[in-house]
Amino acid sequence: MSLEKKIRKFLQGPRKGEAFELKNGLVSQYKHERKDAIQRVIQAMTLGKDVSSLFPDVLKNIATYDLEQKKLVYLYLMNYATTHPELCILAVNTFVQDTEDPNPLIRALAIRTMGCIRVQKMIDYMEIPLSRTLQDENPYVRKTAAICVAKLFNLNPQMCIEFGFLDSLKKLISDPNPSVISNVLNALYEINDMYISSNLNKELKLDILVLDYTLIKNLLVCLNECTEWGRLTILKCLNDYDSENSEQANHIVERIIPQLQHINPAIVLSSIKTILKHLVYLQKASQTSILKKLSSPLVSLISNPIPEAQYVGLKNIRIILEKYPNILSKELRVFFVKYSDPLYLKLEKLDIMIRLCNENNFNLLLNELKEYSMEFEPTLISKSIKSIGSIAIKLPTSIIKCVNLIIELIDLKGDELIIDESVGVLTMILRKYPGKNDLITLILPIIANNFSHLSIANPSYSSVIWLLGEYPNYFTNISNLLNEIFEDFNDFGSQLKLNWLNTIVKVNLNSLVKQDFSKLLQETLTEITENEDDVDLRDRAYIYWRLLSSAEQELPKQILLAKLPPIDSSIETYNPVILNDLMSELSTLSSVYGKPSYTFISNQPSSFFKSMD
Amino acid sequence: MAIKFMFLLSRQGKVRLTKWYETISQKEKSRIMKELTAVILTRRAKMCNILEYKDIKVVYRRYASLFFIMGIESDDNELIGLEIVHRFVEQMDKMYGNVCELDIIFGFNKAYHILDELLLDGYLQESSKREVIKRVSQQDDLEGLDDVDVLVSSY
Amino acid sequence: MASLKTFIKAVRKAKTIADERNVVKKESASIRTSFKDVNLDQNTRRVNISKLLYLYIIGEKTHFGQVECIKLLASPKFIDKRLGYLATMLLLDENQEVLTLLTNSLDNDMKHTNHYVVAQALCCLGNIASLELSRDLYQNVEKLMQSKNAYLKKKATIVASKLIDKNPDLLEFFVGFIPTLITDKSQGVLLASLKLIQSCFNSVEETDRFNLPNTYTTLIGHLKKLITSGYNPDYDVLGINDPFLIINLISTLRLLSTVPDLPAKNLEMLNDVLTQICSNIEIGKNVNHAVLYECIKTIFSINSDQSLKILGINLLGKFLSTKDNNTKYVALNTLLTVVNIEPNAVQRHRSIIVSCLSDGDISIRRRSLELSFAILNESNIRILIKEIVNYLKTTDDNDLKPYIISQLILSIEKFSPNDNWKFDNLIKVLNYSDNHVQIDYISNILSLVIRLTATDLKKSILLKMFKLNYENDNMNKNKLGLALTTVWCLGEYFELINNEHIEINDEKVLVNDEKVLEYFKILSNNSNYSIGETNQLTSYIINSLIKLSNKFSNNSSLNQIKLLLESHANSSDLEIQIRSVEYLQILTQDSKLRKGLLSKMPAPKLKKKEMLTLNDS
Amino acid sequence: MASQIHFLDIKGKSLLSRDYRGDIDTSAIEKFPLLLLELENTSNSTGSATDDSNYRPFIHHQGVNYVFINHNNLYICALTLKNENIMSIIIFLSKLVEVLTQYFKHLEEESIRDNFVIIYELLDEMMDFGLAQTTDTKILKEYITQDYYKLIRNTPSRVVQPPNAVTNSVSWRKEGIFYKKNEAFLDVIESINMLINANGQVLNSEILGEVKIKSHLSGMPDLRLGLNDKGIFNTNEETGGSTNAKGIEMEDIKFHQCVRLSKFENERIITFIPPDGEFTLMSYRLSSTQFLMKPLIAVNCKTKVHKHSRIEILCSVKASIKKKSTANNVEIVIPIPDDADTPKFVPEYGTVKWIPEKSCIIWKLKTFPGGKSYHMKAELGLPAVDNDDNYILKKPIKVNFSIPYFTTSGIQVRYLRINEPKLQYQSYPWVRYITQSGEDYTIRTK
Repeated sequence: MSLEKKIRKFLQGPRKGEAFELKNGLVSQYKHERKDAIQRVIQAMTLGKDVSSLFPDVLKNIATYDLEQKKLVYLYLMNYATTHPELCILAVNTFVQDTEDPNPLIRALAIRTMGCIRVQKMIDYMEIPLSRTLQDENPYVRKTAAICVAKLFNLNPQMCIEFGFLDSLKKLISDPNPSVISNVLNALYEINDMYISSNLNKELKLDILVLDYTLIKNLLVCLNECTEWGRLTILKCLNDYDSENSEQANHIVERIIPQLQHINPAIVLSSIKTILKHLVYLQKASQTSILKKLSSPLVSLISNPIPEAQYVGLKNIRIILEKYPNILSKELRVFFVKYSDPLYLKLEKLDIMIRLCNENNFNLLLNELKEYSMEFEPTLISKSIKSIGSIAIKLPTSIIKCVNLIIELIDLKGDELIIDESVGVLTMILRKYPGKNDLITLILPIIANNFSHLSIANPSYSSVIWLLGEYPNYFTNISNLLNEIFEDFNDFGSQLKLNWLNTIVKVNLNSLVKQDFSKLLQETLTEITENEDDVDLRDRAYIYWRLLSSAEQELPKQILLAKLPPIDSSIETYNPVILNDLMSELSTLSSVYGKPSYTFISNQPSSFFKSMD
Repeated sequence: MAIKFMFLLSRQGKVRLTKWYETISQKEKSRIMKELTAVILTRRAKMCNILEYKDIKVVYRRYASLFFIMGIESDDNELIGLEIVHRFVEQMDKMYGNVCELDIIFGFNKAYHILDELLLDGYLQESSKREVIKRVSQQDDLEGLDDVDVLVSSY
Repeated sequence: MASLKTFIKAVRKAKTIADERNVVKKESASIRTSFKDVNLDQNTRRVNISKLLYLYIIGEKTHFGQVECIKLLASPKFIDKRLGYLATMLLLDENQEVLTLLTNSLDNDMKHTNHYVVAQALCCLGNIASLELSRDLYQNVEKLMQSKNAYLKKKATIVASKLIDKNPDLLEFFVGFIPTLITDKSQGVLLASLKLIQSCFNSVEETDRFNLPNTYTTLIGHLKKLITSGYNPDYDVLGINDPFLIINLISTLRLLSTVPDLPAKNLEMLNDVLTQICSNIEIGKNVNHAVLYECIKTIFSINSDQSLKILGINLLGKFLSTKDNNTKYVALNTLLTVVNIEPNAVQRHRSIIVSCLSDGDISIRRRSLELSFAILNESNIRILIKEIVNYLKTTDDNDLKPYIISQLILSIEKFSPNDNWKFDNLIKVLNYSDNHVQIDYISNILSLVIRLTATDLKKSILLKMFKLNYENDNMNKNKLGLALTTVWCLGEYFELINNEHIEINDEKVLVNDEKVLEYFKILSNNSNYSIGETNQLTSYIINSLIKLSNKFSNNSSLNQIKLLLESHANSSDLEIQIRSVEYLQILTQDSKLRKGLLSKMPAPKLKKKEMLTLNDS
Repeated sequence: MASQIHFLDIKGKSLLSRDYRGDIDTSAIEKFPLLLLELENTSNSTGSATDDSNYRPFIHHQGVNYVFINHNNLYICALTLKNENIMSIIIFLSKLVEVLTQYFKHLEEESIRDNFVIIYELLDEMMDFGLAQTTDTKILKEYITQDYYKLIRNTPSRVVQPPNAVTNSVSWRKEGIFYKKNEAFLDVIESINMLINANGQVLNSEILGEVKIKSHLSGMPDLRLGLNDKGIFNTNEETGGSTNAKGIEMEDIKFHQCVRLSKFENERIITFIPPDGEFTLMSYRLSSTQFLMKPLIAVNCKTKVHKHSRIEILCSVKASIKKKSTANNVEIVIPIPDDADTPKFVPEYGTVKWIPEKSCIIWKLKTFPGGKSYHMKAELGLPAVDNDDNYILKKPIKVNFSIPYFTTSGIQVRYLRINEPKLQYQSYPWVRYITQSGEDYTIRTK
């Protein structure tokens, strides 16, 4: 349509000529024009435009003394090599020449880039330059070449082994330079990972990285001389090593402890992880004193200015706390929520604070929770109220204070959200302290008064239904209530129906209840057994029904009116199997997902391997 | 054909014009625009110009650097919806004289005036190409007057 | 104060979002402060309001300017009025309290001698009429509908229909205008009157619709005239004379044709005219397709001739084979309505429909998915189910999954050639549905299993599911549907597979008490499930355990059951706690009583589940 | 560590990317905007209300892990298939931000577009095959520069060489530095964070201390820093931390990588070869686990909101520091509603300014002698029409100040010994002390 064309023309300017113009620039007789064109090609590439068609022309500019231009051409090559594999060979000469350049920067650049050209044909030409650079006099070149071995393995493991690069790499582990050593370790780790996920013949077992104590001792020496990233690699090795005895463990732990003072939180966390791993080999006494030393470094993780790092810190603290509940027993205030914290940090901090709560500090924490409950983020409000409940359940001495605080909150700002959460929490408290009369008489009237604010959409509605069955005599108008509730029965979800079923059976069995609810009971049982889809719910109804119609009179009462034992805790915990997995995967992605890695990392070979054959 | 909203979006995701024919909260409006922006900007050029979004349909079309996005009832005629969008663009092009994104940014009033003569309450009120333009221009002329109360309508 | 242009430039010049917010907030503050100035001159107010509009467009707060907009439109200057009305329509809606301040101005302006002032007021009312405004001002609208000025008449008519939508009681004041309106020679007025007809039609009870003015024949007449008349540059769109009006006429006629006792004559007329349109318009351009699409929609919603239906289906076939994705989309969409009327005709396009399942465009995929389910029957089930299951396996569109899964389960249940095939495929669906299968569909599958009388098949189903749980590390993946089904079946039918052997990842494994308990434990340790999902799974496991207490003979296994139940007796989840405490009590009873309580569950009633459409799901 | 690194705008659209390994499809990052939207939009557990509670700095989608940080409305995102060390990734990304900020002053959308060439170079130097390499700006600046032509002309060898520091064990200092006058400047800065409730009660307080050094020293000098109380760093076996004379633990002592950590751990001596120029030698923290401080600047503020018309603020402030000390540049930042207008201020002393873009008023007192107190009255208008989502104003009041010649903890520098074995020059250490407000010196409002 002509109109569209007009508008497009007006807004986008001349467009067709772009590729043409670039092409001209790339072959210009003037140096600066060529360089300018290369820059613009890279710019177009950055914007996501496909400039692969310019491959031959860009390649013509590879032989240059201008380092910047060289880097740009190399960058282009890395990006589009796979679209023109056959043309890449034209670059080989320059690469090989560059690996012999007197300037180590050029040598390293050449070998680094060669490894990134993911084209099979390239491999044949890499043998000589790679062996040369692995033995380069300059450590900068050697450390770059070490990684190139991993790149080569990625591209073609067979060739990498046949050419003997894997062996050369392993020898390089005793290099005098710590940066080289850490990159060798890095490369070996990468190769190991690739080997495991590859479909290489596993019978031909490759000992890629063998951690023995001699190596570990060397690494411990290296630890202090490395860059921060090198230290992380070494810490990973130290963590993967299993101490053979307490002496070794002790030595390792002692050498790592100074790292707790490092400014980089990743090193701090990895050090903590590694210390905790070797800690179990030590005697109880030294375990305790070392655990004490970990408290400050753990807290330091959340004083990092980057919220994302704090978040990872909090997630890991949460896991460690479950294993070592007393490790931060004195710290509570540092976890107080800051107004400027992103919500995801606030919620995590609450999780930590309820775990740190004890007899000495619960008053302080309750005051904080009151503040948070008056904030405006709904999730923070619900979690704060839930936390008040968790404290009451954790510390018997705090119950009355907690309940009073909840009452106060309902009075101050009793919106639906607060009432809903409060009712849920109060029910939990009753379930923790069943049969305590003063508590029952304090709590049940609040719930009865606020029930009208709740609808079946509120999660706490089911709590109230259960309370009606458990404490029928505390509700003055139980008959009306039950009949009213039953009117909505068809809109109930499975969970509510289960609660209702249990309650209606119980009020019928309870001899203290004077009214007769057998009609409601019959209707409920018929409705569920005949019309219900959910098999689980049907199972429950049938079991009740069969039980009620059994010959023995007292039996149903004995089974169904049995008092529930007090609940344990309302603080979520990991099950022990998962906790152990998580402890061994501290600081990794699985620590923030809260799941062991095998649940989310597939052992599939990378797409790279697939595309190779 | 009930049009629920129309908004213009630049390729960078900036909103250039919005008009709602449905009474919903500002929060809801922002949410709809945000979600549609994310979806539409990631759609490829050859994909169809119709989206199913919640219980309504959205038709959109890109003209140069601008996306014209329109929400309609799910049983409305999507294809004529695209024609309405096109008519709007055509009339803007005439009124502004080779319209471009900048014209709309700085002269959004005119775009609204055209839209208000083309649609009323989300319903197409005029199918003549000339009528809309004529009405908008005549009102433009009136803007110079000090007091309309002295004017008698000249049909 | 700077001009609007300077302000917009400043916003655009901001390099970062934070800079932009600074510029905007500062300007907004100075506008607010300026509004508080009692001596504010009209020029500055106008500049302020223009800036406010810009703030509105970029999504900023403007609530503080609402009263100012209403003040501006009360000015005698047209330039003020126009901007004031524009801003009022944008910044206010029917729910604003300050709307009451507007009534007077609207009343005055609608009585104004200048028709553009009247038009401004009408436009405003049409956009933001509240119930109250409609009550206060309907008489003004009534008067304007009788205007000689077609420009005002058309606007007033649309506003009238808006008022009826808002307040159906007002219908009586406007409905009488319809007969004269539809004979108006202005195409604009005609367009507007169609809207009024539709609004009236929709706001009266079905039984009262015949009382509405009869417009059918007149509308048909207009339609005929439009399609036969010559080129009119003002209304022509690429060779079609006023497609907007044509489409509106057709859709209005479609609506009017839904009355129960439509005279056959009327239908005949419509049939003729549709036939004429369908055979005269070529495939190719969007606007042509738009008109044809409206015709096709009408053909299949009214009781039209067989020949016309065939014509419609052929057109849809042509639509499907065009390269234009929009046309393809509407074709798929329309075929869905046709499938009940002309199933065989739609079946013919099966291969195209199925191929659209792998289209790169989600819009197209959704339509073809729904259509695939709609055309599914006994004869094509094998091929279609295979395709859709494959789609389920590969798609990452989680929103669609519950729909796909439930439809798959219903279709398999309904059209399966035999039980073996049925359960094979149901298990496949469970396996690929991760956590997206809804609980009532799990129950659906389970009730099919309960009802199955062939014990051999039951046994093989059970073994197959059990095995599948273990395979390829499935246990650690998101497979809630599969897990729940297996857990329930183990409780109910464990005896069928006790002491059988299965092959798991190339290893021969004996199924017995211990294996089942091990299975439950692994499931409980799966950290991929949310708390809700874990609780659901735990509930199923507890039920299964109490049933198994009657089926296990090994003492240590029985003890394990007791320990497992005890481990849940302090659970913070109410239902889990209740059930484990009750079952611990039951566990102490003698086995005869337990057998009675836990005997086989009777099969549930057979209920028909309706196929769903995507929009309800 | 990462397969790909991306810079993305606030909507999640990619601005610049580097693929280090080629094992993740390019379409993965194209899904980022939608994933981000999902993260922000999903409603919370109760289903009714929506907030950002589901936001996390990482996403797992179809086997790909997205780890990202947010900086200046940019996302910097790493993609990986493996269960990598997420803390390292996040710290690496923040180092990347730090380096680029030092290169371009500001890191934002525009600076990424304008400097794509050098960003690619830096990305290549900082990470190879997805493994972190050199992230020290001082070193990178030695051989990655924005001005190639100049270098080529001025250096006799063709191009610049990699500094030895890249692989040396002293990776933070190059050789051959020379100053005519050898000087070292020490700043001991203590930032005070405090959380005070509306009644003036201190809930939490901490001192964040830093010892900063500006080193103008030649050669490879070896430095040794002596602090006032040997007890500060004496390990107290009982508490596991370090205790000073008052019995207060210094926690989280963190050192610049130049400090010999094992030397400190074993002998409690701080020795180091400093980087050239400015750097932070050490940082420490004193927290309320031990004690709660009294507020240095106490604020009492009453706010009264008359809906639809105006808001009244009555504020008083007291400098609870020693009479002879003076607090400088005191700012009391009081939050007000977003839609306030027409401000009127009556300060007893100092100036008050309305900052609408930050929705606050700031009361500035240039000098504030210890023991004094002042009052201020403010009134602002409110619009007649209510804001849609007007929630109760809960934002705390923030206070900024600085107090020279004074450290709250009492820490003092006793000596700084400078020894350059080869050059043996005279040198002059200078020391300054200052106490200032930290990021979070806040007073909650009712």
